[in-house]
Amino acid sequence: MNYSRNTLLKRRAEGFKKGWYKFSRNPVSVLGLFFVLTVSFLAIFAPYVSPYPTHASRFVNFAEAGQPPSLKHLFGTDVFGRDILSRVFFGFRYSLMMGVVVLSLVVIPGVVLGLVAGYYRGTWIDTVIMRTTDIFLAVPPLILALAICSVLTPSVFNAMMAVSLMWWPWYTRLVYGLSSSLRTEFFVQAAEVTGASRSHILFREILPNCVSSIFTKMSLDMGWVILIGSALSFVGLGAQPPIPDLGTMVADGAKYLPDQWWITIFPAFAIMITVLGFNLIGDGFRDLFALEEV
Amino acid sequence: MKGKIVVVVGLVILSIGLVAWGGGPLRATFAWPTYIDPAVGSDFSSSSSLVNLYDSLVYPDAKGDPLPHVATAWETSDDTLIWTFHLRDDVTFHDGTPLTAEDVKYSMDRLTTIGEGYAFLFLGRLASTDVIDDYTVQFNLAQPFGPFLSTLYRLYILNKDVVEANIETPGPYGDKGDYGKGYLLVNDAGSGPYVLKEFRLEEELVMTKNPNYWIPIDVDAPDEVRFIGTTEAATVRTMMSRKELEIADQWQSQEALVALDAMEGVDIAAFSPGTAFYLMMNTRIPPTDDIHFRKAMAWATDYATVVEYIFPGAFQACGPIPQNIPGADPTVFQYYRDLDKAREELALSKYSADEYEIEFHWIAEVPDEEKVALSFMSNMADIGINIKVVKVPWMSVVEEMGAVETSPHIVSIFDSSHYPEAGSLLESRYHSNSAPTWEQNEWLLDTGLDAMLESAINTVDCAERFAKYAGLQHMITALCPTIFLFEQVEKHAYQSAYIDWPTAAGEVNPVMGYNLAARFIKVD
Amino acid sequence: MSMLKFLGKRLALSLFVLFGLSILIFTISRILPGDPVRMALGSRAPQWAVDNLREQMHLNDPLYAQYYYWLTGAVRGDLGQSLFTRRAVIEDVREFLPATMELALSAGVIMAVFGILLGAVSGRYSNTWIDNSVRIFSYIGIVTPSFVFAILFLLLFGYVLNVLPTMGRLSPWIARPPVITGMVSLDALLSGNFAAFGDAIRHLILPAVSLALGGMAQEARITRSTISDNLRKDYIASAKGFGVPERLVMFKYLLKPSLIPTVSILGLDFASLIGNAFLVELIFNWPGFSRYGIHAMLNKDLNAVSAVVMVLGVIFIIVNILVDLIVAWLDPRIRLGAERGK
Amino acid sequence: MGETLLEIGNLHVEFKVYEGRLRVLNGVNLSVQVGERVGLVGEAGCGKTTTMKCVLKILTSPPGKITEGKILLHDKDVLTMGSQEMQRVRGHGISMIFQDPTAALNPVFTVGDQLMSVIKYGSKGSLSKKEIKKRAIGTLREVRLPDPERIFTNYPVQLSGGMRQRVCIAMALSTEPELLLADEPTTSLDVTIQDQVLRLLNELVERHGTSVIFITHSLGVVREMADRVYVMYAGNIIEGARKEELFANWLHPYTLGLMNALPKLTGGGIAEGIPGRIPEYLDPPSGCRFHPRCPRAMQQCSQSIPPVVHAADDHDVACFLYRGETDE
Repeated sequence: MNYSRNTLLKRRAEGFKKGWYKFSRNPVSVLGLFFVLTVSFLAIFAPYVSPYPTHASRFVNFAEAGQPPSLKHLFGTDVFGRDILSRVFFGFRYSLMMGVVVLSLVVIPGVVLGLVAGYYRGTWIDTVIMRTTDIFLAVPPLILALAICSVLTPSVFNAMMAVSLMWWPWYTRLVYGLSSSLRTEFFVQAAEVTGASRSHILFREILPNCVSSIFTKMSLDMGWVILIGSALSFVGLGAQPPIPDLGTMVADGAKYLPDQWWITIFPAFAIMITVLGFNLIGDGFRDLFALEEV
Repeated sequence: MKGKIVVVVGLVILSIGLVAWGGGPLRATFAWPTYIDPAVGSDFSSSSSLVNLYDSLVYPDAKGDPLPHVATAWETSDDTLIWTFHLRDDVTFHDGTPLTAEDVKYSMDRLTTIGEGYAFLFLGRLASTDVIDDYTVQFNLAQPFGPFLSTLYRLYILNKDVVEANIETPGPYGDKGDYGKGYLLVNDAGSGPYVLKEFRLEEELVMTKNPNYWIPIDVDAPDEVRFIGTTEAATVRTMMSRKELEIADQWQSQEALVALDAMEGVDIAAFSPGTAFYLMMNTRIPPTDDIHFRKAMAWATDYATVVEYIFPGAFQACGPIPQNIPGADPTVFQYYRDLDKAREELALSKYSADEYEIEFHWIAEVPDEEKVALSFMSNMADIGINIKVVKVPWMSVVEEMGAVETSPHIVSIFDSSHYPEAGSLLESRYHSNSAPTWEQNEWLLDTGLDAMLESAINTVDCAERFAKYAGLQHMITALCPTIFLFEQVEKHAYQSAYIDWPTAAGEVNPVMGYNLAARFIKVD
Repeated sequence: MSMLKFLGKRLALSLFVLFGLSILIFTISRILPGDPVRMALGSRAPQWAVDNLREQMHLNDPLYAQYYYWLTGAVRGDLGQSLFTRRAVIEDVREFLPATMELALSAGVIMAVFGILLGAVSGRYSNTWIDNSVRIFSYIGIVTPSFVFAILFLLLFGYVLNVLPTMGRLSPWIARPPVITGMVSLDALLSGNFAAFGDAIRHLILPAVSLALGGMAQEARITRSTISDNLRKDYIASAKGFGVPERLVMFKYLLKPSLIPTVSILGLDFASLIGNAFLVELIFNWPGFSRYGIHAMLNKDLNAVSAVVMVLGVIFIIVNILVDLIVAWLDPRIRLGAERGK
Repeated sequence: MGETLLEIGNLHVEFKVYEGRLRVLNGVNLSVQVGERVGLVGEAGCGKTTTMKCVLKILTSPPGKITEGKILLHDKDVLTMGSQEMQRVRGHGISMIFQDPTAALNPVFTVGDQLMSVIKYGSKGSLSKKEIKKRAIGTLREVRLPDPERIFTNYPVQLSGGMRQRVCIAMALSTEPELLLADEPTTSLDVTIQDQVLRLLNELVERHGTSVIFITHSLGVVREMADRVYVMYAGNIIEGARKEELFANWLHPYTLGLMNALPKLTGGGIAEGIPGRIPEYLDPPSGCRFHPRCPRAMQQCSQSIPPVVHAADDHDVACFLYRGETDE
């Protein structure tokens, strides 16, 4: 039974090298990677690369409010006199954090439930898990997230919790589909015949074969989660001021359009670039692994 | 059946009105919700609507003093407990039936039973209402009440028959069912200068001129009044630039006002409506239960920046009562920014600066409040106090202020007096009865203060009453329960090129809502 | 027939899902502390009135009984009272839902028609400049939040160009058509009021388009990839090879199988469209159900929030059943699979 | 034999992909006489199917593109025909059976719908709808499908692989074409029914007198089905002869490899294949494309393309090992 796994792993390593080569040959994916790396770099080193790091927190200077883009403030200043460029850099932090936290909370339970339900397809375990996901998937995620946020005090943390609560079923469903077809595969049955433990079969035999799909979905989902997070902030149920959240910045800036367009436009572009980056990478993965169902 | 007749009559009246008169439409933007039920509504948009749809016994003049309106004359008993009003006999409701003393009593009973809206003005003070004859009504007070006449602006007279015909049972009010609340939510039962034509929740309120109004309305007064339920800056701008909007709401940000002002034919009407902006501190939860802590914050606040940059044209408040309200005392103590004094007070406090994170809630519907919040936050950072700024929608603020444990450390709110006298605000802001309402976050619950307040309000002699008001103002300021930030200058962008708005010309009515009484506005 | 069985099974599952959703929503709505009766009647209402209403709302009963009352009420159409509009939530639903349906359906039609069209053109002429521009468009469409589109359109068409109305459903000077369906444009058309119809359509354009763009991009992308995959399929080559005219091949033999993935994703896209309607209605001041919902959520109007989520759940489930039926109709593999009971 | 029905001359096809150009066909020459059954043999991926698609002009383009060459049908160049004229050629001129019947049948239309479209647009003259249906069911019966009326209303998914291929054969023959292109019609079928289908096809072709190009990777099949055999390798026809001639005197080293791959009824040895694979088309070997795998490769093989020589009567080969008359 180790035979199948070792060759699998070996093939995987080989495949990874080849995959990277193929991935790097696709200019669109590389562009996506470039966006994501740039955004992550700016987010991580925001205190060092932004011209006015103090502007991201409790700072006001009404004397310099509403200035158009200039050399001093490349993206202009908002109505509080804060440098928008600096706030966009810090805003990347919250967007990425939203994506990373939500996905890290969601993927493990989602995947485990999906594996289990798929493996026990047709039993009551399958029924319980999958009907529960049906309930969560019965309403658009944004609406349920909004509803949950509305009973909690608005904050970044609660927004993350609400989105996480909505998001795991997508992974369960994805992995369920994969694992319920994988369990009839030869290598899984071989492992079963040789008496491998259930956890071995689930996590060592089936899971590795779902990884590429999960990975692809995650990179696409980074974008979606960031979008949903920005939508929550847009209506005021997400990050609270003075946290420089991109969605909040767009919503607040919208009041000052069209004269002070820079307050809205730059954060909006920042959201688009971030989401675009993850999307392009996800597409690259999808092409790479030749996946359809993600 | 009767409802149908009303509608038909209304339609006939309406069509005649359209043919006969020629004032253009008056459209104004508003913040929702708007409640046109006289026993429910009490905020700005509701008051402005009630003023147009209903009549009251007396009407405020430009200084806020009572003029005869539906009541032609009145007298009081010697002990000032019995007030008798003589009504006009030519006032008819929108369905054509005459307004009688029975309707006045019904309106008062309904208001005090439901207990919402402006009911608090009368609750506990009014013992009963009696109908003497068709056109004479008598109020029996439980205790003397100095400003009683001024509070009667807020008794909007309902058509009893119409309400009774539309009661839904069961409801919370026993045999009165829902007391017509369901009906009056989207219908009017008044006699006012305007008739409700359409009320689309969260969208707009349309009223047309009442052609049978008992006071002749100027020909140029708007034939149709539309209150549109949005304060969205982009929408307001677009409508204003297309001349689809005559008067904009007062919630527009400074930046938006600048842009509106730049439009051709649009001017900004700025006036002092007797409204102040308060940072209300909860004196029942740590650390704002400590007077030194509160004083430290009052000393650290940068009043100048707020009035200079955030609300240009406003001025720092002097105590709890806006200066143009009768009874305001200009001599009360005013804080100014002094960090040394702030630190001294902080040293006296039993709490250290960073022991707690102070929650500062601001009203989501008023964008400029965020600027105040952030400015306050950075001010407090100077003395080491951590502020957490939270944006909260109006309805939620109202709800959380209903209980002391859910009331935040600080809420920033605009408040104005309900009748033009210092006593109104003193009571609604600091009396124990108002502690669970949105008008008080302080939770003073000070029985001594309550007694003094009641005694002041019960004083019928004006000078004596005002002296008591002054004492109260000093006393409250000394407790430092509130940071009296500034007195508002209300700013409305309006189409100066084609509307004639007395308020913009300086005739500012200090009673909330009366500046939008459409019958005094002329639209070409 | 077995198709009926398929439908029956689907409906039973939907009922179960709705039941689960109702528990979820009820739980969410009771998490929050606070007295809904006090909130409904105001802090100065007399205690006896509060007690009366409390009794009427069954708030003194244990939680499971409350859920029972809430659920049986909901089934009868009684969703409680809204704190914000102060009337029965069901009346609000009746008033606001048609506006949202009007918007969502128009956006859905725009999304489906243009998405498929763009995708088909792009797939048919893949790797040409047409294809490339469609692909760039799809990327922009997918990554741009609909509220950003809404804001940009509001500014561009409403303010800068000033060619389209930006708020509400009808200009104030246009007489409202009688309420038949509640969808203003349809009502106007049904009552023959063409001035109102034109005006209503003009009001619809901006919000519907900003709502549709994201999904449209998604549809275009999916359609493009299926069309260009299917173009390489032997059955297309074979149909052509047997002399079936090009046009017939394209519009019949290529389009029908290519629509299957597009239609299956349409349900999901329609869902996200309804979700996004929450933001777009806010921006265009569209007096719809979603705007009502967002106000309810912001104001913790819990009866209204539960109702909004439940109603949207029902709509979403109906849409998904419809989508399943359409897919089954398009794809005999699924239909026959269902018939054979797998 | 008699008249030439189809003549392919110097056909070059390229596929433009992201990485560059794939030169898939590199000058294919081939001809079919009226009534002749031609076998086209070669490994998978050598360009057999591409050649056939060019004949029907159904090559997916882009990425495919015919860069050079002619395809004459009754001395008329298919490649220069307008779409109207081409329309007439397809169906009753030439029709095709695809390798995989599952892929060749549209999954979302009934057998009847597809068959009727083919008959309607592929037959000579216009037929009424009733006639079309009658003919469609008749054709289904002809390919010995049980219960043709029911199959007419079935979707492909309801049929087995063998039945699907019979449907495809029915479709291909329903228009009574002059030339039938049969692209490995049995490869995707169960071994047990391969023979059945082949025999059916052979029988029908003989009965209708249709010319056939029979594509296969197995010389064994060719031996049964063809009058003439062409051997193809990496985009070139490398050898062509009458069947008897070829099986008696094969010339090209590649053909030798194919012959060795044939299971021998006598001897009982396991077939030996040809070492190596079909080359990459992106950067094909220079000269003879077979030279890297050729056991008898010479220096000149990598330098220039071997010309086609008449090695014997009606036997052409493209290899430097042989010097006969060069094709002008």
